Amino acid sequence: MDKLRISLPGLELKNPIMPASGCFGFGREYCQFYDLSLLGSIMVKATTLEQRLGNPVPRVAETSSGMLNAIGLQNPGLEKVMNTELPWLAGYDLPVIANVAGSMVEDYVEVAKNISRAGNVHALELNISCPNVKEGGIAFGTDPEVARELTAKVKAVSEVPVYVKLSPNVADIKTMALAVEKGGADGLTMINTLVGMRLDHRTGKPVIANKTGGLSGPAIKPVALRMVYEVSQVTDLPIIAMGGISSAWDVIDFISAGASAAAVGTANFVNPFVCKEIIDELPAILDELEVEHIHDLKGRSWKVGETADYRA
Amino acid sequence: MDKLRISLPGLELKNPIMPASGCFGFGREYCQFYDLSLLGSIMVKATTLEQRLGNPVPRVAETSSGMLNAIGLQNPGLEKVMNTELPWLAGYDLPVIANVAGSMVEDYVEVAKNISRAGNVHALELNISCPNVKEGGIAFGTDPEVARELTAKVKAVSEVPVYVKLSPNVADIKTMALAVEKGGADGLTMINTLVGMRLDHRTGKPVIANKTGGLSGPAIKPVALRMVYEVSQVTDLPIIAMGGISSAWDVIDFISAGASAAAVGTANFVNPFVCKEIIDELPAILDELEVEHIHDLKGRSWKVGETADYRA
Amino acid sequence: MIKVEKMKILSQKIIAENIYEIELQGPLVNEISMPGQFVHIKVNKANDPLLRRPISISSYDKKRQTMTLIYRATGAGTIELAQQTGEINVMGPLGSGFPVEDVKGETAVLIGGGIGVPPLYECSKQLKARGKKVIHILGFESAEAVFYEDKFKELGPVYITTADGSYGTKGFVTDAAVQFNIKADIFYACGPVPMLNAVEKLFESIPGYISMEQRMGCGIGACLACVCAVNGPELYKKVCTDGPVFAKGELVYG
Amino acid sequence: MIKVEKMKILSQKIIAENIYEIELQGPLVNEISMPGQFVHIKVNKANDPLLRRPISISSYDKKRQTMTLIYRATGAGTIELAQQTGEINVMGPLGSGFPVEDVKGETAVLIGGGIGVPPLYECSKQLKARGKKVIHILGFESAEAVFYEDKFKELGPVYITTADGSYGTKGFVTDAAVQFNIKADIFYACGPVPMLNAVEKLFESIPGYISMEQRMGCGIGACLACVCAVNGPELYKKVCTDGPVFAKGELVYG
Ligand SMILES: Cc1cc2nc3c(=O)[nH]c(=O)nc-3n(C[C@H](O)[C@H](O)[C@H](O)COP(=O)(O)OP(=O)(O)OC[C@H]3O[C@@H](n4cnc5c(N)ncnc54)[C@H](O)[C@@H]3O)c2cc1C
Ligand SMILES: Cc1cc2nc3c(=O)[nH]c(=O)nc-3n(C[C@H](O)[C@H](O)[C@H](O)COP(=O)(O)OP(=O)(O)OC[C@H]3O[C@@H](n4cnc5c(N)ncnc54)[C@H](O)[C@@H]3O)c2cc1C
Ligand SMILES: Cc1cc2nc3c(=O)[nH]c(=O)nc-3n(C[C@H](O)[C@H](O)[C@H](O)COP(=O)(O)O)c2cc1C
Ligand SMILES: Cc1cc2nc3c(=O)[nH]c(=O)nc-3n(C[C@H](O)[C@H](O)[C@H](O)COP(=O)(O)O)c2cc1C
Ligand code: FES
Ligand code: FES
Repeated sequence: MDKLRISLPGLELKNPIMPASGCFGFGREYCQFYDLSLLGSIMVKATTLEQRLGNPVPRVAETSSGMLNAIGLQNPGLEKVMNTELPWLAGYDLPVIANVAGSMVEDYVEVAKNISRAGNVHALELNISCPNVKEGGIAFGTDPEVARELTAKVKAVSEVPVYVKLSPNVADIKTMALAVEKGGADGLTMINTLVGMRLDHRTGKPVIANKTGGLSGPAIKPVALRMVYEVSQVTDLPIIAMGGISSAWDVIDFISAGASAAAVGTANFVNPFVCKEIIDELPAILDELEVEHIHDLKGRSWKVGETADYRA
Repeated sequence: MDKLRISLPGLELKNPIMPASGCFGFGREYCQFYDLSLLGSIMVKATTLEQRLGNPVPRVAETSSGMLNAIGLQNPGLEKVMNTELPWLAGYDLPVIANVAGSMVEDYVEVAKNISRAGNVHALELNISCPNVKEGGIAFGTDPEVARELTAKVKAVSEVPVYVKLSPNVADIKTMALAVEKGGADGLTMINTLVGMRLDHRTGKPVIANKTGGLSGPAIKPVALRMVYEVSQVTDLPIIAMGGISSAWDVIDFISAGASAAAVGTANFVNPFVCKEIIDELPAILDELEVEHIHDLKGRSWKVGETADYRA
Repeated sequence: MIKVEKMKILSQKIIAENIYEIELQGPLVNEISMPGQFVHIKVNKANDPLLRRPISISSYDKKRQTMTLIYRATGAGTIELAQQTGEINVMGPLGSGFPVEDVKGETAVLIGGGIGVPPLYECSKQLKARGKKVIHILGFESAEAVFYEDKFKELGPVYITTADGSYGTKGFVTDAAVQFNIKADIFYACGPVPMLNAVEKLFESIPGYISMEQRMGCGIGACLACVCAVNGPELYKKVCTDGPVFAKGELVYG
Repeated sequence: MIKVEKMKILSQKIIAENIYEIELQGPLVNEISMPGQFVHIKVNKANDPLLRRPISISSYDKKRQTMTLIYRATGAGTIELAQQTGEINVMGPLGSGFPVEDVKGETAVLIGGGIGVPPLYECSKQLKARGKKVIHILGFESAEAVFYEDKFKELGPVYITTADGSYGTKGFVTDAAVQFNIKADIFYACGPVPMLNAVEKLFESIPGYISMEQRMGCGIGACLACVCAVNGPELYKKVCTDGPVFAKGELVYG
């Protein structure tokens, strides 16, 4: 398994595969299917300062090769996550990436400060891009200056490295990446969902109660891949990529585009074993591609005639 | 067919259905399948001042429920379009929407001035959003001020109403819509393609020679629908909508979201009869929905408890 | 235990207008613990339709390792499902079903609306097997949509209602319950939300269980797509794991 | 005339490793005008895979209204195609094929590489029917990939090459042409671009035709996806309508 072992800021991982935030809860459900310790890491559901009830239903809708969701950050709140969910996860040999969300800067800072002190939280994922939070989520994710400041404030209080999750709903994602890098980010995770909508044919009204939702799944993979390709060429920050990944070959694509690791979201719903299966299949693919380590493929999409030979 | 007849600036249309630019050439190929005079209108392939050879091949790649293209505006140039293609199309009872493209403001102005004087060109579609043109296309489509100015300059010389084609690759499409409205646009067409990418699994290199391409097809419909929904609530400019339309029910969705007419792109490749079939199927759907005119459905997704009863 | 399994399609047939009955075989059946549980089906291997479809288990036979589902082919996924042969990818059994053990009283009334009828069949069979008297009130759109009347009749009396009056009593299931003065000690209901609400009101004085529908992502409690509002401190419960069956009074309607 | 038609799948079978032969029936066959034309197939009704797949017509029989295609099941679309039964949505015939009328000289050599072999079969049959002597050089990856050797043998001599030497001559088709000192008055070739380039060079002194592949959108000349560089004032031609068959010397390689 050395072929898959990687090291990123705060994260020494058995492999670069992890479930994406919001698509795996806190792992309790998926541990019925396989041993969570097999995973590289786990990005847990967004945590906010106070409990959130989330949006009214319907919260999901299907689209061609994709789905829309507007869960609305439903979560039990910082305290319960710290006292119940994270300790439960500590039973697994599994570094946790805690997804931090909020409506105001102070919320983010408060959650980050506390959750970064949980023993098994090895990194934070700053969710500045959730398209379903109304109070300010959008602005955090699309204004470079605001994103930079938020990153800096969270960095100042966090005990662990901070990854910032970028929104694809921007004209130039490179600018956003560079802004949060300036703010002190240790890494990037990308992409969050594209804002989309489905209407009920008969009534003409939005299917999702929140009206718009976040588009995820294979439909968005081309956009995610392009963004990773662009961003990885302008920054040395490691990227944990996501967006439509549902197979080991998808992971190879994202690593080739320049990512260091890959997260799987929607595909868990279709195949609860998907993360395990990808981890199992990767070594044979690396053999087939005649590379010794998955990071030998990193960025090969844009590296001119170079055989990448470094490890992260 | 009165159920489908609509009138938009410059365009008195038998029905609101037309092929989208670049997906139907100048109609010569599809006239093998049905009488083009059945169409509401036709958005012809982008025309530039000089002949363009376009990008190297491969120019297309498939993705989940979508496709990428980077044709690169291959076209025979203004003169040939004016002398050969448009006169040929004049043989049909079919108002033409001429898609105007360029690298510099002067190119757009020159093409617009001339092509707007062709007898069967009833409107221009200003292609400020083609993601595959390198010299400046991107900036026109994502900078509101630049877009406003370009629109104003083209408006000043055009003999026919000007529709501006918006790019989805922006953080806030409403701002772009309002900017071109200020510039004097008579209408909007939206959306152009999302920038995406596909890699070859084995080599890790982009499949498309241009590296990135424009994502179209059913995969992008949720994004297109959301953008029409947003824009139609902030401006009274009529919208010709496109993005993943492949059935009559898709058209109903876009009209419900706030569009006045609908264009079909990628779906023509899958089913060359698609525009005709949609036109044939719409009247029965309107009966089923118990409305007398397709515009009775316009904007019903966001109109609160209102029964829309006006006609465009 | 929840399994994800390629099950064998033994048969697939139309039993009413757009209504299909599919019989599946595989070890997953061993895991079913009560009537009213459901399975989550990937209708084909493509990315479109992407998500699984939740369908109730209508009946099952552990000896033969078979289960029967009944579904309406309406949207992209169920229409595709109707065309499948050979094998199909099934995840299940999921959720918590209709409790049939330790039921007090003699008589149960089972009330189903449309595509809510199927899970009541196994429920009725098991109640009957436990010596209960079972009465059925089944509501459909029209005569063409009626199915399983004879099967239910083998278990106990059946009252059919149709919305257009083309078969049985015209009107809603609750109308029939009133008209025929149905008395029972417990009720089991599955159907559209307004029906469930009306049933809870009508049978206010007896205990009962209702089965809810909600749009789902994961089907196992992780994504929080399928919540419904409940009375009590949690405010929300998940249809896929806490339900789909809830006790009378648990849910907040409207 | 180009038709879009649901054609009946008469049979579908594996004839070599991952290589399928499918026989289709329908009036579309009447429209075929020359060997080397292709059809554009929608492999299923879903949006994924979205686009049609271009596949050459390997042979056809106008009396029976049948045609045979041979394809390699590699990617999403062709793997899905291999699973189809019943009917399939076909658009065609498309493009301009191998000219077999008014061919000067006695002997034609037909050179195919891998999945470029199929369209040569009809071409060879028609040349033979017109009294020409036909020689075949067919290149494959390995012994497992070889198909149609016997069918071609019925028409004329066949030289097989394999890249790994596991069958026939080891090496490329051009190696065999040299080794066996093949002489002909005209050549017809279909296969990977480097092979076509090598064939054009080797048979510099005789006329010939080659069939090109390119990624396609529409398949009918509208989308400008499938261009290839040509010598001459147009600079680009479209594989789907101007080709797939081009005369020797028309294309710019590299
Ligand atoms: C616990 C449970 C049990 C069910 N049991 C049955 C049954 O036994 N027989 C039956 O015919 N139907 C049953 N349904 C409803 C069935 O799931 C939907 O009819 C089906 O998902 C619609 O899919 P489609 O492809 O036809 O429609 P589409 O419109 O293509 O569906 C699009 C998306 O919306 C979801 N969706 C649409 N309608 C519903 C709905 N009513 N409930 C939940 N999700 C929906 C789909 O799952 C899919 O994700 C059940 C639903 C639930 C939640
Ligand atoms: C005129 C013509 C005739 C052909 N005849 C045959 C034939 O007789 N037998 C046969 O096996 N193959 C033939 N091919 C190649 C065949 O079209 C591809 O192998 C097939 O499209 C691959 O689809 P997929 O679903 O397996 O791969 P995917 O990787 O899923 O394909 C993704 C996309 O790329 C396109 N694509 C991938 N490879 C090729 C290719 N080599 N050429 C063109 N498009 C490609 C697909 O059409 C699709 O749009 C022909 C191609 C052309 C252009
Ligand atoms: C149901 C659902 C819930 C999600 N919740 C969160 C969340 O709480 N925090 C977050 O940062 N991203 C959330 N996401 C986004 C995913 O983490 C991921 O970025 C996105 O879905 C793209 O990946 P995918 O295509 O593999 O699903 C959610 C996605 C889905 C589908
Ligand atoms: C092959 C291809 C070529 C295109 N060429 C043009 C073009 O020349 N000008 C333009 O404005 N849009 C062009 N487009 C974009 C379409 O007009 C349309 O906006 C987009 O494809 C979304 O619609 P669809 O999903 O129905 O294809 C092209 C799209 C495709 C697929
Ligand atoms: S469907 Fe995911 S929690 Fe119920
Ligand atoms: S495939 Fe569209 S022009 Fe050839």
